[in-house]
Amino acid sequence: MSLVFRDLTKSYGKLVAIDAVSARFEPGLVYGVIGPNGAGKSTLINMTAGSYAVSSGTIELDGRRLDGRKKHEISLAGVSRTYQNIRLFDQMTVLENLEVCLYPLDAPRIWQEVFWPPHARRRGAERRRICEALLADFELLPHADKAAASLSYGRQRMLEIARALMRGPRVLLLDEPAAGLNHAETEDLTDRLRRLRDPERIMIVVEHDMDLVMSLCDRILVLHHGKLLFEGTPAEVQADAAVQQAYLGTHDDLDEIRAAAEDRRRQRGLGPDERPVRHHA
Amino acid sequence: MLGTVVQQIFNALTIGAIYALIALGYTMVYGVLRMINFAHGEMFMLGAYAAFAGLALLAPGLGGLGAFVLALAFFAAVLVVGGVGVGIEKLAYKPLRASSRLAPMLSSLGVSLVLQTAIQILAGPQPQAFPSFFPNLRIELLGGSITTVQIGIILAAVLLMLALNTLVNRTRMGVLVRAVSESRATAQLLGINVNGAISLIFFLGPVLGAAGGILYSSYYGIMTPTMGVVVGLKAFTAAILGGIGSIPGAMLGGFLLAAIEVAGTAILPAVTNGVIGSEYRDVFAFAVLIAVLLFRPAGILGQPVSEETMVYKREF
Amino acid sequence: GEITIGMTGPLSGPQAFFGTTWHNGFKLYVDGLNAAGGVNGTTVAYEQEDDKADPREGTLVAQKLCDNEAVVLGLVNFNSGVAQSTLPIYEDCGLPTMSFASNPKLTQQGYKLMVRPVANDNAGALLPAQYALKTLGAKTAVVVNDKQVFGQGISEIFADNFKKGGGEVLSTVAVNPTDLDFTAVLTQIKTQKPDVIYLGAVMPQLALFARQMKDQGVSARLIVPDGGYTPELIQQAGEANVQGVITAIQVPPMDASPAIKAFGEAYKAKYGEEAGPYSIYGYVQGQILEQVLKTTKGLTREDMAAALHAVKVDTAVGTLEFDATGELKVAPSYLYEVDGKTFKLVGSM
Amino acid sequence: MSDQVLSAVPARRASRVLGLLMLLGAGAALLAVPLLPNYYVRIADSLLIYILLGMGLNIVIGYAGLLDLGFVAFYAVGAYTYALLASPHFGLHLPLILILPISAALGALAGILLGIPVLRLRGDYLAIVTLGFGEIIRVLINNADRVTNGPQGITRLDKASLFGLPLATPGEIYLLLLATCLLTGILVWRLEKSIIGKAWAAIREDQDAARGIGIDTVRAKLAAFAISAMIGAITGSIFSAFQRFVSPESFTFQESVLIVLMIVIGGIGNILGVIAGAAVLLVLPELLRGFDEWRILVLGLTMIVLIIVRPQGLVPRSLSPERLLGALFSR
Amino acid sequence: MTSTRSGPLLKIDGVSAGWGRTSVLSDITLEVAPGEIVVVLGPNGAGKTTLLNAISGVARVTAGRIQFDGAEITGQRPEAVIRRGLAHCPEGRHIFQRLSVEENLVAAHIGRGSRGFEALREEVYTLFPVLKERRNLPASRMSGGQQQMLAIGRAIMAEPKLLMLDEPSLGLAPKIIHQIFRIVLDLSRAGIAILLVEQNVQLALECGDYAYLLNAGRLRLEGPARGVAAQPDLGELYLGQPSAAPALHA
Ligand SMILES: Nc1ncnc2c1ncn2[C@@H]1O[C@H](COP(=O)(O)OP(=O)(O)OP(=O)(O)O)[C@@H](O)[C@H]1O
Ligand SMILES: Nc1ncnc2c1ncn2[C@@H]1O[C@H](COP(=O)(O)OP(=O)(O)OP(=O)(O)O)[C@@H](O)[C@H]1O
Ligand SMILES: CC(C)C[C@H](N)C(=O)O
Ligand SMILES: [Mg+2]
Ligand SMILES: [Mg+2]
Repeated sequence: MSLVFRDLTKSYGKLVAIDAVSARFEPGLVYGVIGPNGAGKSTLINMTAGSYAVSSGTIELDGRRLDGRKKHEISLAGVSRTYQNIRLFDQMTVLENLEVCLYPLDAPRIWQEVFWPPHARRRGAERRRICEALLADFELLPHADKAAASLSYGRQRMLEIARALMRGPRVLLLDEPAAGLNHAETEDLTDRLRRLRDPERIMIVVEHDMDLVMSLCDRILVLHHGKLLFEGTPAEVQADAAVQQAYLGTHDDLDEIRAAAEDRRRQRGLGPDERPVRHHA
Repeated sequence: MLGTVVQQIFNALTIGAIYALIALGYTMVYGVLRMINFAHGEMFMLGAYAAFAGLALLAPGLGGLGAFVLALAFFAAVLVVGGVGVGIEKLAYKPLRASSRLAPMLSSLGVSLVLQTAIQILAGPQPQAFPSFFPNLRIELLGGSITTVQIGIILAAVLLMLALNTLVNRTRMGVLVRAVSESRATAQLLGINVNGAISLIFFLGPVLGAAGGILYSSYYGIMTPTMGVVVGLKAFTAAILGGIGSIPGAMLGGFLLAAIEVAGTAILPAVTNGVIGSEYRDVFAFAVLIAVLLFRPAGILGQPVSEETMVYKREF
Repeated sequence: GEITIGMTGPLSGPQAFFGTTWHNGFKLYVDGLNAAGGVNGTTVAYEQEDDKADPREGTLVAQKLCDNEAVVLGLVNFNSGVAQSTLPIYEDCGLPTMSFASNPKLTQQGYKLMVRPVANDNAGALLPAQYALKTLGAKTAVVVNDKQVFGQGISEIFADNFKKGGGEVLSTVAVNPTDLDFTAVLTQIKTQKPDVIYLGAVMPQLALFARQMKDQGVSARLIVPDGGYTPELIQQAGEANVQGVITAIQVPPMDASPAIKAFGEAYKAKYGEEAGPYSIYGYVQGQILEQVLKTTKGLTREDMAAALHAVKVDTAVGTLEFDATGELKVAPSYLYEVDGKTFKLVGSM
Repeated sequence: MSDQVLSAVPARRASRVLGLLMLLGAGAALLAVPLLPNYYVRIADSLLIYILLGMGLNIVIGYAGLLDLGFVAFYAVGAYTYALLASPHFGLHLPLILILPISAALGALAGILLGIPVLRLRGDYLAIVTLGFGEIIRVLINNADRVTNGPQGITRLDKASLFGLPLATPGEIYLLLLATCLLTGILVWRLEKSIIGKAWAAIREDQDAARGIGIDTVRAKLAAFAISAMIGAITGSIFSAFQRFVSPESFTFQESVLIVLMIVIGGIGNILGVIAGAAVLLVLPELLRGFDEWRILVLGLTMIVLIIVRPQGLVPRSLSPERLLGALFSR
Repeated sequence: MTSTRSGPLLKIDGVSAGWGRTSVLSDITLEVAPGEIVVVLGPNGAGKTTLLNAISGVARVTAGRIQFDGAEITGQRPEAVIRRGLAHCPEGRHIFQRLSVEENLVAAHIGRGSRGFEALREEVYTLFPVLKERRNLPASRMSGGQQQMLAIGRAIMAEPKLLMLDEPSLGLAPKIIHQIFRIVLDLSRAGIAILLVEQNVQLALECGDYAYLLNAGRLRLEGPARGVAAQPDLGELYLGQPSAAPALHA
């Protein structure tokens, strides 16, 4: 009952984006995937979700091969994802963005829906209820009838996550869900994701926001140049020198910036109180 | 037998050169605006009519033309058509830049209709003889024969293609055009004069089309208000076959399409013992096109768009 | 009283020239008729409609004429394709027509109200076949057609006649109606070395084909149908490239008789240009109309139809009368050969 | 607040009556069209045929976002189905009621046949391949002389009848077309509102994301192609029963483009838009009859101006049949 | 009140702006002095991006004036604004994916560059050696961080007097974020004024001279960066709902 990568490899011509990665993900746990830009995190997600073909190696879910299958089959097998760059159905309403996820379930009975209005009405109401519950959960209910594209960035992110949750996925893949969110919103998101934990569910989160990753994830995989550099608990990851060197940056970095900023200020000869703080309204 | 083959190759090269020349215009406009410019065939038609009118103006009676007058008339005609192209862009396409991609495409259909009818009204609807100015000598070569005009057409097309390719891939202007083609909004944010770049494209494309029209009309000795329609469609097919947006692709597509057509006319009936005659030429051509696109969905030299390539939905 | 004649034909698009000049010939005659006070006091008005040579457009126009009560006779259908879709409409509304489309099948479908005051393609393709075999001594032919109603129809008839007369048809080749380039086809034909090539198509393809034949060094004689009987053929193909090209048409030479000559001059005086290839038939149809008006019992569609089918009239192209199907009993047809800048009459029937 | 509620009740009843009256009036007007001179009835017939075609094509272009430039092929399939099965050509004289399902099935089959090779293609590549498909069908019809009688077309098709009612005059055909239009309109509208309509919309908006949420885009697209082709084919059969003559000339690429234009000018993905677009593109040229060349010029200019002024189409997307009905019955 | 600073490079006075018919910003007044690093903060949807777009002429300004380098630029087209010496590094990078790294720089240089291309390019390559390494690679092949560097490099090609950076750290690895901030400081030292929109509040205020806080399209707070950082109710202001009170300069 788990998601397994065996010697997973993805290459673009000469460039090897994922290099023989083997890993095992167990239900009930939240996995963080971190690594420098270009390390291959998104590639990993894209391969799992079937967006990219696997160059070699295998992906198995519950012992069944996922690689080589079509994207929608993988989705139906219970793998759901969000995208690094939000991809909603822009001109559809928020509600429709969710409703359409039920299409695979209703497709076999589509003619009933077209030709038998009472059935359509019943089923439509049912769908609406399911979706509205989820929307309410994500505080999106007031926006249900707006076009998805007209939502603010943060809400679009939430909607995308909500969409990924329709049909209760076994594997939830989130690619940088906190990108572009501010601190407070990120904390909100972290709480929300925490609530999505489920004993049946494997959650994999790719993220650069260390606060989120460290507080949310049970285990963290560090990718570097397509290779699995390290795997461990948040504490282990934070303590690992190689990870710091490759990815996190050190406290020295921060100190350096502070020093440089101070230096610059001095150079400009400006005191701290040049312009007063003003509250508006 | 060999003579026939050589001859068919010459035939294909000539038609292919014309297709290619027009396909280049399609590809350029498409490359920058992602728009199928259905009025491009009419630029080709306008080129012939403008040249004809220019000659009539410059040398009434069309007798005793000096090479200079000829060159002047053609040059002027090509420039005028370039200007018309720029004007059309401003009037009929520019207001639609923010709309769906279908809107400018259909606007261009309207433009093509208007231009055709305008010329029908101005110059009469029936075909007209186009004087042939270039010395049309027959040269026997490898068992086939080719005329000087044919050689001229092939050379002109190849040279223009090479020049354009260099322009787009080797010069700053090329970078400009490609940058604008990828994202107008970003180009603007870098201080690039986007409208200028688009005007340039809508000048160059029609100029190539017009040049093609003049060559074509002097080769066939005829011009008609609707001559752009079929050739335009062919050239568009060629551009797609080669991979729309790619300059060498347009060239390749043009020659390939011509080769397929000639093969459809010459080989198909021979191979099938007349069961499938030359009337199936277009079926054959489209079948090849579909087959090619099945294996290369973005044309032979086109850049395939990968599944997950980012589509920025919000331009800022 | 006044009657209205419905006129349809291609007045815009590539075939507009044919349609307009044909109609002009008719109008010329009718204007003269009206100026003379009409026939027995009946003057003639006309409603002219553009069918764009398009069958669908044709049906709308036909219905429009049908609906107009004042219209008692139609001068309709230049194109056989249009005629196929409009003749049933005229038949349904009882409007008698003089049809100008030349496909032989049109009269074989049992339409009661139409007549065709012009030779059909059977005649148009018989004369050239006989001429090729007997006068030119041709043994072999290649038949090319544009896969259109007219082009394919007439070229099949030519092929039949040619074979019946003892000739051999080496191959039948089809081209696209929109093609302007025939080099590939010609290169193939050249290898078969036919004596004559029959090209069932319309302008400007006739001219382009002739020109490219010369470019490709194909030495066979080219025979084309009526669409080629126009100075444009010589202009567009280039004089040197069309010498000896043969064309068959229902139209006598413009200097064949004093009447025709006079018509040509009157036409030029009125419209400021030479008469078109079919203008004389417009004129002849005017003459038929005059006779119909002279003989008709009344001015209803029914009466007009009866008079039209029974008409016998001396016209600029000879005495015309119709058989039961509406076909001319004797249909004049002529054969011309390009000679210098003009068409020289080489045969007739 | 409560005042409003109170006074709203009789007002609503009044507007309901008014709405019903308006609806009845519109229905009566539609039914009265055959009383007009036949020329107008014929224009109305044409209009309804194009509306039908537009509604069919709209499924592929407007709902699923696939630019199909070869739609006329399905129209041709339907037209020739009738021509071959109900004419002296093969001596078959099947009744319309039998031909319609056959032609629907053949149309759907053709739709799937076209659909399969083009599924992988996008945007303009799809457009050119569908265009090619349309041309292939036309050229095949034009060349298969023995079956289709080639360019000469098939003449003297049977006069149609349905349940003993003759369908020959423009007026009778009008009623058949009107009924077909109504049924098709309802079908298309139900499809759009149902979950498959949403699946199509998702494919249109972002095909890859649509696959990502489990939509089998291949099947959904094939369904779109098949249903739209079916409507095209049925329309073709009625057209040929009406015209009683078919020839390849009626099925050119220009015809496909005309239908696309109607959809776009009217408002893509919008049933009412199709009606508006067809009206503009068919009625305007009739109004301008007698201006010869100028009318095409005016038509072209109108097209450009309409697209520039309303690039999203004459009818706004929000104006749907249910809105319209809603507006009629409550105020 | 802003007396001690030499004449502002960018002066925004009572500007309202938006997209199409929707209005996003109202009555914004803001200044950037030469060489200064000014930080704009605010929650999602506050209008930060809209502000930068209004300045560079992409968004529509409906009221107020914008002056840059002594000239009025309100309502001018982006290319005109950019040519005056203002560079805008947009949210989400927007590099030309199909151009090579170096061609991206060329494109930027066409837009505005006055000095020779080579010299400027070398400057960029010195700042970002990794770009030089990949100069001939299509930009699409670069990782997020590298793309961000390229976007900044492109802005530098315009030799700006003022560089506007819209969330340059978005989607970047922590280590790279540090690098970006170092670069911002370096650029500032070279005399380029910077208008920085950031979600990374702590670091931004650390580096900035002056800060503005936007919420729901209005200015809520402004002051020296460190003062703002020390502001006790910063978090509250950040999240606070827009108040009905309209006056900006009470
Ligand atoms: N379609 C593609 N074609 C070629 N190379 C690609 C493609 N997609 C990704 N790459 C390359 O593969 C490597 C891994 O990219 P990936 O997007 O997985 O990185 P990432 O870890 O998600 O980085 P980031 O944190 O910046 O999102 C990068 O070097 C990238 O340039
Ligand atoms: N191009 C655009 N077209 C229409 N509306 C837009 C556009 N860009 C932004 N908006 C709207 O303007 C408002 C402010 O958005 P803006 O992007 O300026 O916020 P922001 O402060 O930059 O937020 P973030 O931190 O998410 O980037 C939002 O409601 C947004 O939906
Ligand atoms: C153009 C003409 C030759 C037309 C021909 N008379 C026909 O019946 O179609
Ligand atoms: Mg990534
Ligand atoms: Mg922003």
